[in-house]
Amino acid sequence: MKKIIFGIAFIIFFSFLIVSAVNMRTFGEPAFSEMDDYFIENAQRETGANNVVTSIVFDYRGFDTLGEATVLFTAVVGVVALFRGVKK
Amino acid sequence: MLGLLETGSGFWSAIIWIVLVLVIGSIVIYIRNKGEDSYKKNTEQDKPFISGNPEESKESSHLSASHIYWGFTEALKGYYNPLVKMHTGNINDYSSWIIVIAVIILIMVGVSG
Amino acid sequence: MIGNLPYVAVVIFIGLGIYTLMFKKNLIKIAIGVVLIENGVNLFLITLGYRKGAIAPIYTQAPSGQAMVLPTPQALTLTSIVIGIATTALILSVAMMIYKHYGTLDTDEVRRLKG
Amino acid sequence: MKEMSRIVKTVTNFVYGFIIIFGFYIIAHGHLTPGGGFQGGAVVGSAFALLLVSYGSLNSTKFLKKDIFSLFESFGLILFIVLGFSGLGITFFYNFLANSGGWFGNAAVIGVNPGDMNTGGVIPLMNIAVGLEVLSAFGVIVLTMASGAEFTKKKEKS
Amino acid sequence: MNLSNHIPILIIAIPLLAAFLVPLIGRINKEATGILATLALSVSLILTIALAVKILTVGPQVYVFGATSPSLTLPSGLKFPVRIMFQIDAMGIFMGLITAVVSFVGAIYSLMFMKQNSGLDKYYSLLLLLTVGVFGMEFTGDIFNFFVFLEIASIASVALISFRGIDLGEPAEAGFKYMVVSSISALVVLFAIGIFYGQYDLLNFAALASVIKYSQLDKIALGLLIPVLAMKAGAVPMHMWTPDAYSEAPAPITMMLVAASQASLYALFRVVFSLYNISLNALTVGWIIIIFGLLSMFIGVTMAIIQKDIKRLMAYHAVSQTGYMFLGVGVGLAVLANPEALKDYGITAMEGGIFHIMNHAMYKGLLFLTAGALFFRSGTRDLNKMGGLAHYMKYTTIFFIIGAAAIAGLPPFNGFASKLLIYESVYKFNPLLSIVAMVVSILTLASFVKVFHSAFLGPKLPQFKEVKEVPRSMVFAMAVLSCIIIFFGLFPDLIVKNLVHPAVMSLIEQLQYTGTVLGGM
Repeated sequence: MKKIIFGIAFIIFFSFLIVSAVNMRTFGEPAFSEMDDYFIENAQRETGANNVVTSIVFDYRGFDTLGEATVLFTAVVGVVALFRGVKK
Repeated sequence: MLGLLETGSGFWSAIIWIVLVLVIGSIVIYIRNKGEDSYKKNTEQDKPFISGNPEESKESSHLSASHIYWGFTEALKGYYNPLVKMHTGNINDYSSWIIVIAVIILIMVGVSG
Repeated sequence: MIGNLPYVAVVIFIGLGIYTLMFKKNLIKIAIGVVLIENGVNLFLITLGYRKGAIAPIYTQAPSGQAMVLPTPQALTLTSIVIGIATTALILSVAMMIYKHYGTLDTDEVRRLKG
Repeated sequence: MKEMSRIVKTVTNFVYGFIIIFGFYIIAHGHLTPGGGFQGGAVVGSAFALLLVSYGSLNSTKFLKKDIFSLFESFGLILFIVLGFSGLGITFFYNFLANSGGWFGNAAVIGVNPGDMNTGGVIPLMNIAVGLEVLSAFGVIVLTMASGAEFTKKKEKS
Repeated sequence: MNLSNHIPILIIAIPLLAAFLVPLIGRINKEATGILATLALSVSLILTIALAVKILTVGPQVYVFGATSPSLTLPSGLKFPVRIMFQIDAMGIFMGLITAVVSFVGAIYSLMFMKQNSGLDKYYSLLLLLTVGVFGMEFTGDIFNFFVFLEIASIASVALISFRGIDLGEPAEAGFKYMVVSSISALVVLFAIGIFYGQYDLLNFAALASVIKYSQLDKIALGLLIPVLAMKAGAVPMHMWTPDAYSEAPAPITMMLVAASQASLYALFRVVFSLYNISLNALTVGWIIIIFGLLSMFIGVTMAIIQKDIKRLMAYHAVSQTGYMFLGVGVGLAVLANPEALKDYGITAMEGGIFHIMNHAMYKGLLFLTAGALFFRSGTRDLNKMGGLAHYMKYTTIFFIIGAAAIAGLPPFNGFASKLLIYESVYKFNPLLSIVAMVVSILTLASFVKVFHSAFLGPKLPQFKEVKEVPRSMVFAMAVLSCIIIFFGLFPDLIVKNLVHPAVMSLIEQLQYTGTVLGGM
């Protein structure tokens, strides 16, 4: 009984996802791209790096990268804390 | 005045409340002190009378948690049994409920326009 | 519609992951389901960044005059991939801990906490 | 995990140096070519994983030390956040070295160019810091989970 | 350099740096780690108070990372921000104050509470990281950065929930469950971020709020964001992870988890009010949130009555109290469309709900700390095994009475003030709702009477002969929260006028939110 309800819910959820996929703008033709065009044009001048992605990762969105490194650090500390006291 | 909270249809002030409680409490204590004066301590007057039975020891008379509100839960069995059965500690159900609620909300938001 | 097939692939990824989370009874399979959803979402972000006939946004010895794909989704995907790695590592270690204490990975057995 | 056959170990001895060098190349050229700190760190971490798998968790802990990895990880993270702090004269994470003429301070040639190592401001330094952090994080995670696997196996026997 | 411009980042960065340093310190001296964590959290508490004063006097603060000036949101000649920024208004700093106080108290409490455990350096590092994650969720103005901090908070909480998993099975189980549900929520949030980005090519809350069109995709994003954020906040029927996680975590961590779930609640309100303000159908979404509130209140409290484990019982009460916040703010949202009803009772209802967030963090934190103190001395969480502990632990008993009276909404404590605001304003919206709220409050009192009777009252039990009062630092931590509760109870008008009302206004007025970034529009 519960399984049937969950199955129906899953099917409806999946159909909603399909709807969102179909309503999405056409693949390969972004409607707006001002922000990314700004990056592509000004990244070299502002950060001096040829790799626009790296200049975004470490300069424009550097704080995200700090958070991401923090996430990795958190996971490491968590794993070590979980297996603490385990003999190597 | 400090401590006066406007609640839209009235006000609430803890200080006034405390003052009122003190006043009423003092009145109650006063009335209680004017009470029965034939009462004497350390006589059999202040012993509990359990219809003649001997008073049982404190340790045995302590009521443990699972017996408190027994009547309440017993009376509401029809409500509690399905509710407790709903709380299966099964991780699949945890994630499935999220999907069910998401579907309901998606439909409501989509229909409401 | 046919232009949106990549998004449909993304949705199928995510749907598979959610199906695994809902109906599979093994903790390791549930971890795999989480990873599936992660990959689907990362694929979604990358797909959003694509621009027809464009090159990677790197100026080093690039063919000149070419359009470049949107760089932001690549940065976001990089971030979310590393976050996914962290999540997977932690979830698998917790599953190992559960196996150590319970001796099983079946979700019907791993439910001492209920009610 | 117990160690694998002699063939695997020979191939590993031959390959892992190249993998590590390739990872460091990706880290160092992150601001010019595809890649960066995370990607290079992941490559180096995969080399450690290869060593661990081929030599087994008991032997490999002789030359892969968890403490040293965690030390390097904290060092990389602290270098990263200190680079963020050092921009605090303007704003946190301000790229105070770019176009300054000093370290990594050359202004990049606008448009398509062959690429100059000495550009990018703090970006190459952050690449190195993050690469250090990621490779040691991978090392710690892999080693810890391997030893934990031994641990859980012992438990289930008893 | 003028540090006063950099307070928003220093609040985050100092605990973060301390979290990176703690493992290194732990190699030298295990005791110093707790001191370092406490110092870092006290510094960030002081900075948070300073920032709160600045915001409530000057106005919302913006901090742009990597720009040439901390307040330069728009590069020259652009209509949209390209960099990550912190955007802290009255609501954000309201939540930030809660987080700062709770984390500071938790660190002090942990000094003695966790002394026996091993791996203390990792514990304090994770505690600092959890604090950083919660702060970031509340301060950030960038939607992807919000996802990153959500993941930091989730992973740190999971590691802390299963911290005792090396010895016991239940903490690992609770950690796994919380990990799975929080990964689902985080990934769904990321999917919604992708939807927004694909439509508008923007990642900034305020810029998105200014251009959002409530198209079909925006509806789907809203329908995906509401349930997962409500789930992180512990709304019925997605609350099942709450008792597991809350009961298995160490007591100070449970207190932090309450703050973390309230940060998700804040994110939900931020999405509904600031992102889609009146563009959405306010009545429908408001009723969705109200129904969440009703279910959470009633089912939470009725499940709490039958619990045997003291921390599970309190966790179900946390669910039930979250319902009050949903109810108050949901009523405010439901009448967002018609201004006179909003002015009549909507704002008051939202004040009650928002004020209840802070009250709940305080008294529920105090109650979890008292439960931790009982566990610390008696070594059990089972109410059936407890009894007569009031003979041995005087201070803990007093603190428990204060907390229980506050959560049950007895005057003159702070729970009564916020609940009164909710009752009277919700009654004008729909009398049935406030009646249910009052019934739930009565049941809350009943179940805490049960806890008080079975844990504290009764004769001295022989197995608790050597039990004595908890150490001084834990008493101090509980006393801080008790003083806050009593102060809020005696002078609620100060808090409502100076903290809560600006927060509600900053939620309701969308133009002010977007204007801080986009400069008027």
